Amino acid sequence: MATRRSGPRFGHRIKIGLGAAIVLGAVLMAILAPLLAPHDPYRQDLLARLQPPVWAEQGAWKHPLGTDNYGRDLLSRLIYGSRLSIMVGVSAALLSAVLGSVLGMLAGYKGGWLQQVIMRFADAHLAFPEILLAILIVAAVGGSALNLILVLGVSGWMVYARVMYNLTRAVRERPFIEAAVSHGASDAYILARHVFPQLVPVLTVVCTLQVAQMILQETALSFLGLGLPPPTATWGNMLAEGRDRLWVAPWIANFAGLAIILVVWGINMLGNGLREHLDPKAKERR
Amino acid sequence: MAETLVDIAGLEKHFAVAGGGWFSRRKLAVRAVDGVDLAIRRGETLGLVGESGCGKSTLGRLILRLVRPSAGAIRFGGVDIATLEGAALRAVRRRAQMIFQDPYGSLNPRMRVADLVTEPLRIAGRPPAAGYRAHAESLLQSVGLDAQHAERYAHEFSGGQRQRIGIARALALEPELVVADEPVSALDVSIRAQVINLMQDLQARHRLTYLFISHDLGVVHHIADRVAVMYLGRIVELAPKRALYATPRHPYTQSLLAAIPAATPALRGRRVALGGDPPSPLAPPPGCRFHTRCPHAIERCRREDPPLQAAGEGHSVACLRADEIGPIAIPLIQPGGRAGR
Amino acid sequence: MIRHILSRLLTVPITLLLVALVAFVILRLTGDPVEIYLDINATEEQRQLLTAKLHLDEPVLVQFGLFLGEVLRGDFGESLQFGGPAMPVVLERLGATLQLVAAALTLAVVLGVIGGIVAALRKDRFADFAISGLAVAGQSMPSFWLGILLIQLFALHLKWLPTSGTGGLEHLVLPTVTLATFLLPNFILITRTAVLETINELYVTTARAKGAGEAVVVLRHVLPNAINPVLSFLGLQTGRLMGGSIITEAIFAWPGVGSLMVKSIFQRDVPIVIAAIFVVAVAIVIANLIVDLLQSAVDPRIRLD
Amino acid sequence: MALLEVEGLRTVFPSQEGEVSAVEGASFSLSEGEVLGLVGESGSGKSVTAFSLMRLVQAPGRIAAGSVRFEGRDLLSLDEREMRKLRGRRMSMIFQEPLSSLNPVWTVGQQVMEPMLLHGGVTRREARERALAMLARVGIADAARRFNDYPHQLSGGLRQRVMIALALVCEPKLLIADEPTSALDVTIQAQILELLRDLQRELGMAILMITHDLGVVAEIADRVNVMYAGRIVESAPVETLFRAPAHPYSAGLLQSVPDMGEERERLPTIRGIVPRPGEMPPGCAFAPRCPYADAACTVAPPPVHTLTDDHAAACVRPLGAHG
Repeated sequence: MATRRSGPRFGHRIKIGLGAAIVLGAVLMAILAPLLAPHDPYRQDLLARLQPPVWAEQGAWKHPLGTDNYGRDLLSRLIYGSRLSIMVGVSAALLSAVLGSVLGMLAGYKGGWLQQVIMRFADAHLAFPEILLAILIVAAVGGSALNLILVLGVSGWMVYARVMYNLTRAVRERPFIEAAVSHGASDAYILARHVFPQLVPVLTVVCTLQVAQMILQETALSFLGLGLPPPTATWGNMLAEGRDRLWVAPWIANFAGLAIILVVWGINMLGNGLREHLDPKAKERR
Repeated sequence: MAETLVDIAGLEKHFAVAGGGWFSRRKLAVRAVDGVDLAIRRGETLGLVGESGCGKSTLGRLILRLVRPSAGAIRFGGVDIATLEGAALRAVRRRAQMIFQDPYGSLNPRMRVADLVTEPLRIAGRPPAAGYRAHAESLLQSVGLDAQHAERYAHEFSGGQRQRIGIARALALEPELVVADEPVSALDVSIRAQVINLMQDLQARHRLTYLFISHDLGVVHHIADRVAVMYLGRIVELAPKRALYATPRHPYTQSLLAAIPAATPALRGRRVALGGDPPSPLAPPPGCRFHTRCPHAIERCRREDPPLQAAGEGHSVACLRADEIGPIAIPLIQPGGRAGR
Repeated sequence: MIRHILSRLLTVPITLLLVALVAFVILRLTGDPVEIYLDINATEEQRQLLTAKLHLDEPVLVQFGLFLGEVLRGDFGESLQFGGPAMPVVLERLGATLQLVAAALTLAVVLGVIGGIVAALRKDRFADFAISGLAVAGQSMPSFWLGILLIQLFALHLKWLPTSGTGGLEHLVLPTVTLATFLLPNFILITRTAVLETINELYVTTARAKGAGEAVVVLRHVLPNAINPVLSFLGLQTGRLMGGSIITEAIFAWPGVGSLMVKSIFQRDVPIVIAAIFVVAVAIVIANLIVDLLQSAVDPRIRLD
Repeated sequence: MALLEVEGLRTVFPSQEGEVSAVEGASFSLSEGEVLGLVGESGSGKSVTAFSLMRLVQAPGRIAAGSVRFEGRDLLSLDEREMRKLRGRRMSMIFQEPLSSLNPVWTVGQQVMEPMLLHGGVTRREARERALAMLARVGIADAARRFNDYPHQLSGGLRQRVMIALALVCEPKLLIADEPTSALDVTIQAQILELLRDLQRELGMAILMITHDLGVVAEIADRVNVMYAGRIVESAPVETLFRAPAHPYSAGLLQSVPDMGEERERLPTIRGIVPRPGEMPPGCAFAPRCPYADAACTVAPPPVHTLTDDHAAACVRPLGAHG
């Protein structure tokens, strides 16, 4: 029974700080892409095909991370690729957050047939692979940034609906809701003043973590050739292109993979840190 | 006799049991309140006692119309509110307020105390003459809290202080009736007395009517003018306090009083414990609901459902054999009084 | 319990109906089937004949009804690539997918549950930080890149394992590991949380107060109660697992339903795609029913409701 | 010789301000077959005391000082394996919430058999027979049928009976009962208290009855320890405590219980609130609320004043001591 400085008490601060730093860096990179990228990401240079990164034997500072099969500068493509991945990820996560939270809150607060319909639908949808649905729809309507946002946004709603539903039901049972009813408050007032504010922390956490999921899904679609059509610079496209050159130029795939894992990991750290920070149980222990 | 504030007749509330499923043919219902007639007089404190699951909390919520009755009438100040809906219902709710059992859960943790206690006024759209902030401070002072406390959040207070905040909030709308649902059960013994005294002071100052719901017969004895005893959705005995404690007529009331732990060691183990558990309110027994546990039950009790009948001045009891059994005095205190100085 | 299972069974047709609706919408979105089936030189007469044969001249609702009828009969139309009916082609590939999914699921559940328990029991110590940290990193890992990394390391550099295709057990290793990492991190974290929540329950203290040792406490009292949230999660993850198998099969050219589906999408072979969707949906539904049964076997409160 | 002797027990929990004592220097003893009430309000340290005796304090809490001698052995120096042999066999514990203290996935019978099987020496058949007999002994009417029921199928009163059965099935010398009737209705509470009283007499065991309810103490205890803010402030035979409490806190507690014998306009109260852990006043923890406190009370924790052989109070000037 040795005394231990309880680690997690400060752990969440580190996670939030580290995660936020990575996320901030990625966002800045996306915004400042034209200033940061050394080359035009789409300019082909067939004489400089498949050049390795600068630290390899034949590498040169002209292309710090080397070039791809068409001689395009990888660093520039990586920097520009962040724009689409982040924009699609954030927009899709926000779209599904709005859809899912409204439906989940309604189902949880109103109950009855509305709840039955919404939640049965969510369960059925949750059982169906979301990536499969996205594949099918993109295959049918074609990949554009807007289509990707819509498809991923719509196919992610039930995650929020489930969480918000359960939470709303729990909040609904809390005595201060009954207190508000006894003061003569209307449903709209109670939802806005008493229910929604209780949901915000969890919504923030889920939304953060979903951005990471959406980025992964977008890159997965691109990887399968169902994302934005080439030559658009996206991390998923770069991975897919790199896969065919693994023997001769493994760096093409690996830099894209590293970029994805770093950003997604940063977002996950931020989300988990926020969850620990906002967890009421953890708070009581402090 | 004082004016009647609340008049309840034939009140029933049956809750359909969730999870009965689409495939079950019989629909189950908890008969939480199952035929209650009761009048609350203006200015009195009516104690409502019974064990968990007897329906006393549901009855309190029916009177505030926080739940919708399945049948029966609730006349509040002469108007039947049993079937009101929408804005009319919300207006009526403001005339009666509730003090909750759980001082932790009944205060929104994200609101400051000043906003908590004045929220009923905001909802009602009745800004106080002095402004919300000043009014919040005077409400807090009236329940014995500091005006500076208005800026804080509920979790910064102890249980007793939170219950004071809850009381201040209930009084914000100057209600005629206050339903107090186990207001001191969650509090420590030394804090309980403070809150009970406060409730009595406020009653005198604001001429409040209390429906005081509790499982604690000791607390009810101190605060109530009249006492109603509930068992499985029914009121089985109703009497002025002194009569109920000195000459209980219903065998259930007698058993309840007998089951209270001794006030002093000298009285220990003198009484017979009531056997068995209360039956499920899903399927109350036929006849008298208490017959499965009643030491005096006879064949007739299994068949006939006894009505609540007069049994003395202001005293009524629902028992077929009340006259045969007669009042039984339960020794509640040691002769010669108690300790302390 | 029977009632519980029956009410769960009732959601099956709802799920499948929704899937049918999605499939039908996609079918219509992909363009005019007449254009796909006939080549450019077809005559107007041929077009009209096919239009009538495919009931494309009927109202949409009728078309959907006819489509449902075909689905119920297992008739998904003729494959463009393979010539014959679509369903048998898909079913032929099902074995390979099931083999991959079963192997990955076993790996993920075994490692996930063990890892989660160890992390929970060593909470806030090194083992917990290591396991939980790896799990969060694993959640952030795009599995297709993991597949590529594994190929580079084990196939290209070390030359221990083949890069793709089927054959002996050695072909199964990399796809299994890749697919398992879709689930493993979540399993670890969910198990850890479930064990931590259970271990503070009063009945665990009761077990200790009886004189039970740590092994008895964990195996007899904590685990049977902690396993239920893990099972619920497993039910929710079957869809994710099937989705993951599509990507994994694409990376390793694994001849399963997933790679068939992706290939058919590019070939515009709609009957195969629709048939594959239904096979996947039915597999998910069956998996969920099995999870339900397992849950009620573990927890008497579900069994005896 | 005393069955249980506790000396200077101190149990601490970490907090942001450093370690906070939940129990501070508790000393008491319990003879064989004696029922000792441990009374206090929430946060007084009475439950932590109980868990400390079983060495079941949940981490990160820990026992920081003191000794616990049970049947002559110092429990705090035993290794965990030796300690396990005592739990459930020589000393048992029951809790406030009978539903959450029973494992939901095992039948009642399995749970009552478990202590016997854990401690060995019986076959499954013997364990089964003894479990059945014990279930019948705690007043479960159709024990054979209930044996295969799960906890959620029983009422609250039956669950607590099952809990008592599994605690007593190995016939321990000491039962630690942590608020065993507080979650129950008053008529069921009376049944359980009567059952505990009967079993205590029959098995000759000692009971440490932890409760906030003075009525429970009056019903069952031989002696009482009153706890306040982690310390034992008074120790007395039960009749003495109710007749002539010496510590102002005990007296205030007794008076603030509504009395059904007399009608009073107002209830006597103890002013103020219990200090939070970590914000303990330097002197007597009760001084800020005490009607008799003066400067002397705020300097140092008060010494234990022995009034008679069996009556002591931790107070600078105990009530009744000066006439």
